[in-house]
Amino acid sequence: MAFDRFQKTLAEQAILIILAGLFLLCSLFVPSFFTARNLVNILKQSAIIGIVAAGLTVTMIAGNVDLSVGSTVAFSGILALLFTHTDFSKAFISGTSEQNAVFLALAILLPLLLGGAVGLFNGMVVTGSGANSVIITLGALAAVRGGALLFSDGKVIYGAHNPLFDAIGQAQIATIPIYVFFFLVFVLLLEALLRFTTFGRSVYHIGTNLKASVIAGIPVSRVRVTTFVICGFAAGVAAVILAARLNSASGTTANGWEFDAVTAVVIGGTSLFGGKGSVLGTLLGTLLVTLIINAMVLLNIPSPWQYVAKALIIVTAVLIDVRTRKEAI
Amino acid sequence: MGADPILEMKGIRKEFPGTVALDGVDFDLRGGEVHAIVGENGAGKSTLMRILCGIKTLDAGTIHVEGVERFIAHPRDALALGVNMIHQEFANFPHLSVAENIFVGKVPRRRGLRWVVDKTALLDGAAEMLERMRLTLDPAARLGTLSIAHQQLIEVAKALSGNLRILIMDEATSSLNMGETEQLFSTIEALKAQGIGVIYISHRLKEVLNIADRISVLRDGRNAGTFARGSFSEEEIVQAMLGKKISLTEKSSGRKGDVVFLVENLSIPGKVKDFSFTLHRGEVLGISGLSGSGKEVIVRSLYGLWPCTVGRVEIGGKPVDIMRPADALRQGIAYLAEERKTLSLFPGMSIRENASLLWLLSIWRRLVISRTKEAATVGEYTRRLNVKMTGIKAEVNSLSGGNQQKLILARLLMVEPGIVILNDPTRGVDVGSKQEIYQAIFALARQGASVIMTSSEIPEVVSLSDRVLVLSRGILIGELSGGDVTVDNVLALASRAGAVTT
Amino acid sequence: MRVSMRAVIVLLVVLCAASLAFASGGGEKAAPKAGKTVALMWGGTDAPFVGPHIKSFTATMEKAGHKVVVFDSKWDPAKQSTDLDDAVAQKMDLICLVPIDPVAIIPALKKAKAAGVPVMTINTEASKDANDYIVGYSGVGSYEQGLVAAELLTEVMGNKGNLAVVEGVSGFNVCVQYAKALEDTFKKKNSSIKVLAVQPTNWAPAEATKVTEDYLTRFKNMDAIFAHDDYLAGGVIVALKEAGVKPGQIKVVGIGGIGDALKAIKEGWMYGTVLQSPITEGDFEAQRVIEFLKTGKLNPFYKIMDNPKIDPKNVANYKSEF
Amino acid sequence: MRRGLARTLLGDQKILLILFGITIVLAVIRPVFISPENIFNVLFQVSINGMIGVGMAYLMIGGDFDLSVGSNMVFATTAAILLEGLGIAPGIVLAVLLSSLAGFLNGVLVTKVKINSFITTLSMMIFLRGLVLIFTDKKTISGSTSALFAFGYGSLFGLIPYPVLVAAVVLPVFGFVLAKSVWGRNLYAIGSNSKAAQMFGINVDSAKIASFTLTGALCGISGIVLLSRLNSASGTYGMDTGLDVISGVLLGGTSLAGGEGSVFRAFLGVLLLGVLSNAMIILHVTPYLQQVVKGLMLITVVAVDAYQARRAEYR
Repeated sequence: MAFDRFQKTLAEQAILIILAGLFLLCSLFVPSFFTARNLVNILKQSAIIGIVAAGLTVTMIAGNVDLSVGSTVAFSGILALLFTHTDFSKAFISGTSEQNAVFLALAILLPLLLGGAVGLFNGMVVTGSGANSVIITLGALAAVRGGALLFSDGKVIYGAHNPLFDAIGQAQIATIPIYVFFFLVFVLLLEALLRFTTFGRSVYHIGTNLKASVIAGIPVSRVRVTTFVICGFAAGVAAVILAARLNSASGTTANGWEFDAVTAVVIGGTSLFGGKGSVLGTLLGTLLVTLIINAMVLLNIPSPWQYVAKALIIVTAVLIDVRTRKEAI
Repeated sequence: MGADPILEMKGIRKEFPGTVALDGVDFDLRGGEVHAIVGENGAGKSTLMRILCGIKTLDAGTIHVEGVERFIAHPRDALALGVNMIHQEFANFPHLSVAENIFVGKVPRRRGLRWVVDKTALLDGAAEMLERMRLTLDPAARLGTLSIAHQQLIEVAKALSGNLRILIMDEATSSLNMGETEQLFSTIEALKAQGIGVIYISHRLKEVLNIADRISVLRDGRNAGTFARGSFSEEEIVQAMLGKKISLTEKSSGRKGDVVFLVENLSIPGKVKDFSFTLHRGEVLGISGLSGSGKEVIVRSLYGLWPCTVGRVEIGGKPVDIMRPADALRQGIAYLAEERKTLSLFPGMSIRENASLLWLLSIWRRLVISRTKEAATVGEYTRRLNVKMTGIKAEVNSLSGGNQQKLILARLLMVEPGIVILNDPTRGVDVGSKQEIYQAIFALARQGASVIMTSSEIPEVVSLSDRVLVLSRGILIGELSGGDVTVDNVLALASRAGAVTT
Repeated sequence: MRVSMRAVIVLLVVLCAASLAFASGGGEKAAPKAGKTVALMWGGTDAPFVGPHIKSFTATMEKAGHKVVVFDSKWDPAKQSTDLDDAVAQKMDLICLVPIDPVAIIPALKKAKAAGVPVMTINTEASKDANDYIVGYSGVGSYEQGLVAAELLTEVMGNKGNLAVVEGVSGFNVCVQYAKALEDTFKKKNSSIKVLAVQPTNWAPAEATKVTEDYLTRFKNMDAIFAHDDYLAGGVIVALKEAGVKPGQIKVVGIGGIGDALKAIKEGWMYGTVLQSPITEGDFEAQRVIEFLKTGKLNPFYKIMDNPKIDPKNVANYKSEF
Repeated sequence: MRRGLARTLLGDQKILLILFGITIVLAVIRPVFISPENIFNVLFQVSINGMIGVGMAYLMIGGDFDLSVGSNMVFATTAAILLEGLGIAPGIVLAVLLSSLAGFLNGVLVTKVKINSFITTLSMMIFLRGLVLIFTDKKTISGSTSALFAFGYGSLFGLIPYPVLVAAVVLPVFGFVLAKSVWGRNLYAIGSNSKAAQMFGINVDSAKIASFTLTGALCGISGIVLLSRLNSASGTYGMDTGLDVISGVLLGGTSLAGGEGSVFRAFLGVLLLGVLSNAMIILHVTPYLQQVVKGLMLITVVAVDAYQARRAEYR
């Protein structure tokens, strides 16, 4: 999907129609699907992974992929919860109240920084060496998860139930958690970044034709690295929210999220080879996947059959999408 | 030459959504003749040939090959009939060896083990083909490592290697220099002798005139006359193509202003040695030479696309350091790359997005794009360069090659550069657009910008440049200016031996 | 920004060197002359239970002057069987193995026995057929744990009502055992407890939350939730809280007895759990190993830790140590 | 075709060098590393991923990849057990055929229906995983201890495990096919420029479908080898196989973009990963660190290789 309206809408409509169709079917035939609570649940269940997927979309439009997001969520989450602990802060300084405030701030900032740092590392290596991002970030996936396990000593890290911190994951507005709103805002922000800024435009140019972008004088390395940083940062954000919501994090947190995220992005119509895609599409893709699972649980389908059904639905969805767009995504 | 045609296409019609690409076109080809097809981009040449090769199917009309009506639905059918095409966009395999490229789709198989490639036969066959084309290349070499020109010649060898009755050459020489072109022509003569029919498509009229036995002109998907050799002048052809007279261009005065760009002792290991020059305001400076002279790498390195060592670089009297394109842009240098498809275009993105690229970068710090201003600027410049399009939101691939090139030129001009570097600005561009591009270049010079240009066509360099620097194997051999700028002088210098010591 | 690859490469090489140095350094614990070397083969070392277990196991062993080498089979039975071959090839004095899969490991065990390297299964039992090839088992009985959990459930549910299960991983041995134990108990007590649904979570609390959210929507009449471990139970409770469910309104039973669970029981969010302390267990098993290294045999062949149930009545007696 | 000759050698040598380096260092500080048992353990460990890696190489050179290999392998194991009733041999053959069918389906979806390999094979991965869970009823099912057993644990001259022998046959054979056969060379052409390949009369779709089917078949064979070792099957087997194999093959220098690579290089990559983890086990590196080291090594090797390749363009 490029920016110019008529191209964009077609591609997005496809997935939108599929989503709408499925939604309608579920509302009609799935017991207690179309209830306020369940709809909120679907949003909740999409939001956190959705933030990761949204960040990943930017990287993928630039023609790269970041498989280390899951590991980053784990590491950042551990970091966040450690810093909510006053006893942890005591390790540095006697935890007086204002110092606790400082540590609360750190609990939120450091995970984001870590995420950004991992992204920066991936970006530097990929752009610097010209290596394939899949293999590089596969390496990062292992390394970061290992790091997380080392750092947490293989234990589960619990939050200190610091009300301010927990609010990030638990405060609600009209029974809707605030992070759901944050998720939607985040998506819109990234979409705007891609659509209306020179940076965003460059992302599409680079994803479409790297050589030509270099010749045109786009600061290619800077832009590509930035896309990785955005992705890592998004993972950091997701980590903070998840940690605040569950108040626990471990080296196994977010195992395999990289897959779910990439799936959502690709279903959302972003090309695996870059140049095409949009964050809104990813939003729809994420909702689609969540909705499928949610519906199947509500239908009380035995879990093994859920696998089979999920697979079939994903293929069909993408198939319809491909057909409407007359091109393999 | 055989009198009765080996190919007859009658009443060929092809519609694409919205346009009629071909409207009842007739075309015939005799064995052992070269029949050229000329016409503006979008006149239908390529479509006609694609139909003949089975890449596209016709809506109406008949194709007779050697008197038998044939239905060509798939490339395989065409190949089976001995119809081979040398494609304008490279249809080659950079990862494969020269030999495998030549025999792709028809590799020799081992006797006994049909499913196994006969490596020796492959290499020998390839060596033989290369021999026939007087190319001294290693059949086992990886194609990607060869020069564009050699890759193009391999395309020809590819066609020769198969069962060949009809050879279609679509812009086969667009990336060849004169020497290589001569070589190709001698190959064509050999083919004629074997009674093979050649369909020759090129925008280089001069070539067409001296290779073709007959020339058919297409305009807007219809026949616009067929001329036998010697029965016409270049102007007539051009007129037939455009359907109107065009004034061939006059070089701009070439009065020099002060020095805007100075380069001393530019060296590129193994390619160029101590190349120095000055560029004056309002001047068109040509850099010429045979292939391997290093002219391309020089212009690339001037724009920061190729690592080089430089003694001194000054722009407007101030020393500058150009390490990469961004630096060059900041110094007001714009660059037009030689390969349109791979190095300049962003297929799948809109005309707007393709055009406004540099303009946006030039205001990089003003982050948010003002779509209205963008549209306005794009509109203005595309009008100025007379880019024919349905609208700036259309996909860039919907434009003809010539218009694409004009669009890219517009992209450069939008940032009002002080220095414009043009690397083969009219490669694969039709006559009409060529003229418009020339006009734009002169206009640029008149407005006080300076132009550095190089081209695979020496005549083009000559007809555009006020001054020409001639290189031979990486060494600056001489400089021609004013009246001395003639094709013969350039060739004379270019073929003089220089030696690069690294 | 220009990425200087040289810098990046230097950075990478430094990182590699550092971690390698750290690795070999961290890995090397010079064992005293007399000390024996024992392999501790966990299915995977990333699970929260495993970290503390390895720590206490190793601590006890090193106190006794022995050396422990930890294996990680990434929860892949195939890898575990080849890892066992590795351990055998390294001529360990004893191999303590946590079978990922009760059956898949048997052939490898045979081979180990053939090679004369003793293997003791710990923490999780292999299938009975394995007994000819191992020197003994010590740890907990997953099935027995399941029975205790089932007991907790029946007593809190009054032997009737609707139960939803938040499963670890479908097909994972422990989960299979739990399911079996529940089934048997309910049959024995011919209770009318109905299992509404079983949904896997990949042992991820976040998944447990999702699943519970959907359960709450789906089943208006859900009386209790059985989470396959306390970490999952934690995820369950998050969902309950968010849905505005009152503590105790839906009874939650888990397994493990982790700090958060004890807290939850005190607050009424959980009804009960089954204690399985990685620390005590690690020590318990290490003691058995030391015994074996001294005497060359294990008796009894089986030694299973008891898994006391923790419920509101006795929760005060337990302090959160992990 | 290969990259420029010099660089091919360099590329391969780099991995070989690392392999030699590790071997020598380990041989000195941990002699057990070069004990025959250990060597053949490593070879066995890489034999399964190696065989699947062959198929993956075919796919990636043609410009595709397959995430479903792990599930497909277990699928074969399960099928073989369930079909034991028909007698061992027929059961095995059928199981391998079923896996090949799954691969074939992947191929059809990718080429004819034009769904990209990621979505196609990801779905196939989930789908087969589901089938296995259904057939095994979420438990571990075991085969009647059978002749397979003798195979899985038997070894030639009591030294070379039979599974290794299988790989030792499969790899060279399909290495040769890829390097020399018309099909193989066509794959290189397709991966290099699939539009052009079509244009010059190469049957792109059937070539790709063939590679997918081959991968499926190799998964089937690996599944049988697995069965001969574990004599059981459950939905939890082979979870990471897909990514492990892909990273091995990538490490070997076969690009995801297609057009370059070879079975030999794919195997080198898989082997390096295998040797690396074995070395770290023998060095008694704690598991968490193993991951970190492995990841960083992967990044460094690939990055340096790519960097040199890029530098070479300016010559």
